[in-house]
Amino acid sequence: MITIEAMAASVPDGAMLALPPDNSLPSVALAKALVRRGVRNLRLLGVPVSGFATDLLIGAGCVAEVQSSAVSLGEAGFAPRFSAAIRAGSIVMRDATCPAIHAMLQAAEKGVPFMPLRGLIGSDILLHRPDWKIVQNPLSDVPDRIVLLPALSPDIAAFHAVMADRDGNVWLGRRRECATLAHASRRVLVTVERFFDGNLLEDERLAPGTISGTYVEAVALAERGAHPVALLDEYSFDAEYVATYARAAQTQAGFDDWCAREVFGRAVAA
Amino acid sequence: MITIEAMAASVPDGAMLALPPDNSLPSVALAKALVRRGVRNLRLLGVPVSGFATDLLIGAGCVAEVQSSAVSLGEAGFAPRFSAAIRAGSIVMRDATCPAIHAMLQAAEKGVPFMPLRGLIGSDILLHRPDWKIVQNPLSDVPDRIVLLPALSPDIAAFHAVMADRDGNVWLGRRRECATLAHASRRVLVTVERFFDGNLLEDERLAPGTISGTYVEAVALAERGAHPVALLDEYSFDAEYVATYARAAQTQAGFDDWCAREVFGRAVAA
Amino acid sequence: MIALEERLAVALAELILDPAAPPARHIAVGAASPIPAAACWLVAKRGHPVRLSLLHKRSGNPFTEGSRELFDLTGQGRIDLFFLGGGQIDGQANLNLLGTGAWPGGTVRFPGSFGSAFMYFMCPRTILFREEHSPRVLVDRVAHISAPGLSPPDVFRRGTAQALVTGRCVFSFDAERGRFRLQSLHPGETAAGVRAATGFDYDEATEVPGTPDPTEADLALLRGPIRAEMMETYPAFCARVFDRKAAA
Amino acid sequence: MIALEERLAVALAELILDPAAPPARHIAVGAASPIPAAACWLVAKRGHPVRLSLLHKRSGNPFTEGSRELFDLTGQGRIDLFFLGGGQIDGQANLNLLGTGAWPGGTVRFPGSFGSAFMYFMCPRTILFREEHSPRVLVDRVAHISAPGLSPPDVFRRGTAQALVTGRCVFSFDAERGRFRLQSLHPGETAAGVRAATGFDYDEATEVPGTPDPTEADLALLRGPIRAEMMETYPAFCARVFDRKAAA
Repeated sequence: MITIEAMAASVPDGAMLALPPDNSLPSVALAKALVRRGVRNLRLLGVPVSGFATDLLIGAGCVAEVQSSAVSLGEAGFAPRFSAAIRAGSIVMRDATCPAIHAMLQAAEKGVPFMPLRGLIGSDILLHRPDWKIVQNPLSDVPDRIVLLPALSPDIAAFHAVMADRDGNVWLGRRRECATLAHASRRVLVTVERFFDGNLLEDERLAPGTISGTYVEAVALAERGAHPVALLDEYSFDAEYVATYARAAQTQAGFDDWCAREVFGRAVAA
Repeated sequence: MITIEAMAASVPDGAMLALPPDNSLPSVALAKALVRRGVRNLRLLGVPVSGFATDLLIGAGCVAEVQSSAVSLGEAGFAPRFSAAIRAGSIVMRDATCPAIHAMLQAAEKGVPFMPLRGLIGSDILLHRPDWKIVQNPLSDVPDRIVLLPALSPDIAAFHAVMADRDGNVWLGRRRECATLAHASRRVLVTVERFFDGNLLEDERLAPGTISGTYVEAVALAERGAHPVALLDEYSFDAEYVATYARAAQTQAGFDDWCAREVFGRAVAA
Repeated sequence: MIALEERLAVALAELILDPAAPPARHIAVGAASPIPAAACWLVAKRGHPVRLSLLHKRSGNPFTEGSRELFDLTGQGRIDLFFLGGGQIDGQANLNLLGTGAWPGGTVRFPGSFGSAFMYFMCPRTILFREEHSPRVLVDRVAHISAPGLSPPDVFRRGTAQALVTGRCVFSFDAERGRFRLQSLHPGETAAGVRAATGFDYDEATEVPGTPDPTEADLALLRGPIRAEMMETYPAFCARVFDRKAAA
Repeated sequence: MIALEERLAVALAELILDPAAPPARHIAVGAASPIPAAACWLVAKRGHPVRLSLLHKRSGNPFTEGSRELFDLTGQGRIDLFFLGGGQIDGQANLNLLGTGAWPGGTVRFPGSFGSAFMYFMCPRTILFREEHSPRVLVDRVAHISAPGLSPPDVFRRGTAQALVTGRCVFSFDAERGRFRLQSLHPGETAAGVRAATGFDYDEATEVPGTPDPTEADLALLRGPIRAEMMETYPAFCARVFDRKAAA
């Protein structure tokens, strides 16, 4: 276990940082710590879409590029600092489509250079992805074009789990899509609600929702570390907190005030 | 819930039947019921290798073809009825290699026509798999040959889980590789130790080891349905039973005696 | 009083149950789609055997591999029907969820394509749904295509748009001709009014019927058991639409 | 008395720790490999920081996606070392796990290739292990290649055989030359005896050293804590090898 500030310090400027969306256990606690550390030029990857933590990092000036299939605050509407940054041209946006991001990560997970995917052809997304290539299906005798997507290995993946044991195993229940992300990434940083005294993989009931410590570089304790996002049956989505953010972040000044209070203020008070 | 005899009756002659190996929850109970039903010309798929149930079905004359990466009884040695059938030329053997079988099923799981895989080139397995094709990696500028494997959708997948609920959800703990098999297969038949009163997917502790009823056509109760193979922490491998089988099945006559006793005898007694 | 959201849910339910369309045994609903979700629940609560996979359901979420499992399910051909919207939708049923102005949305940026560039190809049926019906949304030609309505024969495709439901009307989509057709008008709308509010050309009969009113039975289902099912995922929607009705 | 299995485990451990080879931080052990498993445990119990992934461990098995996870781990480049055997092994380190006679093994059928046609390419190091050392097993040219020892430059390959350990000796493998070299002889073996028992040609020094005896410390580890670790997965092996020792 390391502190969350030490974890944030281990993320270098310019890293490709992969984050799950608001319904799949992003570590908002780490995103806030990254804002406090003042990280710069992150290349964020939404797996497969992006939410609250991404807008926060953009607003704080930490982000150079976003690769994602969508950036949104869900019921709270468009992501305001993302929208402003796109209008200002201050970040590079690499649009994708959800299953393509999954497939690129699965290619990295399997150690293959590419993965095919149906769909996509005729979408303008393809025009802006020179790394995605249309080929004739080599196994078909009839005309059948298909897209090949290159393997994608994020420098760092970060998510929030319920618990971790001393072997670095982490439990996140049914949110097993984070396992694929962990397998595909070079480094995996996990924040957790609490410590588990024992080995999660030795327990037949807990093992299926456990990601092996093989893939995990570091774990930090962060109570309510997904907040305002929901964490399984532990706590629910804090819609009011996100709505307040969405209103405040309509302007950079409003964002800055919010951030001083919610990101720096709490850190000082803690 | 249906009876295991009804489940066996639903497997048509000639079906491609996929079975996990002896360390990954095969339904030996269903294999025995298939022998009793007298199914013929099964095309068995080992996911990715084959064990006790496969040798049993071959010995009983139920099998026309085996596609697998190995057929073995583990510590009890070579699979005797498989070896005899290969010598006699009475079954067709389609050799594969483990990760290729996983990749073919994952292609079917994703709805893509093929999946690439490293390795393989230079193996004589390729000479006997006209459906596996070597291509130049379309995303590489340098010479880089790679194998493409076609998607594989078994007609039926069968495995043994710990429990099932009334929605057809089944729990098999850390043996989540069976989920990929379920996703890739047209029909999924599951035997279980017991019924679970509730919804497995509503329980955060059980959901991660649950395969959704979406994929499951039928469930049958079969206590100790994996025996002689181990079932998680429920019961362990019965090495003596398999060793006894291995000795008896050295000859067809020995197999037939064993089968009369262990497959038909118990059914009569039950 | 019947809320527009309730009318739209019932209109979507009728399209789901259209006997001329391929069967909808398993329907998936993606992010932030309370009205399509209500429509699916209505089909189910009327007693039709349909499986619903709600990606954003929190408790008892059926997916143990997150959204990847939804896309894989669809790739397998197990999802019969999906719903899509768009910041812009054009007369060939092309969708724009990306934005307007210079790429990637220099004038207005929409959230992004989500899974549309896959789902639209791989589902046998898609029902398009966008409440706002204006020339800004329903355009002659979308600024950017996140997912095309039609594909050439050498591109694998299981289906395309069945229909488009807006706050004013229901259009059906003829994939052969690549054109929409005005099918029914919601109360208070006229054929001329819809024509003026629509940026693309479309077909229409000389007499366009009205979209039928929800039955009392449907309204009771929506405001009772369906509201209960949806409260956890869409609390704001339920409070706004159903509780107002309950109070009225 | 030292059992041959114990000697072989110690010889394998020395190869794992070979300072000239790339580091072995994570080693995987596949099906039915008690002696390689014992060697890995020995490395770990001596205090070296190594992660062991034992595919067939029942309680606490580290894999939640079965054997696919092992192959994926290896594809990711996270597995540094694996063990392979063979019904036949030839002088270019080609492996035959398939059989002899007409395909697919009309004379003798071996169980099958398992994951060899992938692991042998994708691991930086493979240690070949086959206890039987006879001209039947160590052949000039395998009847069928399940996995080749060498690959042309246009085939992605991370590594190949580091060495071959048999019941008689240790061979190292020179991938540049595509040849084995006799490295050490187990007690009671001679260079001439090994030459006669080997169906392929190989290099050897004029003086071939003996394979060192296990130390008392290693034997204590094998018969104590390592036996305890292995009992669940390999009960027959532990009873045969270690309990005999305990009784002696």
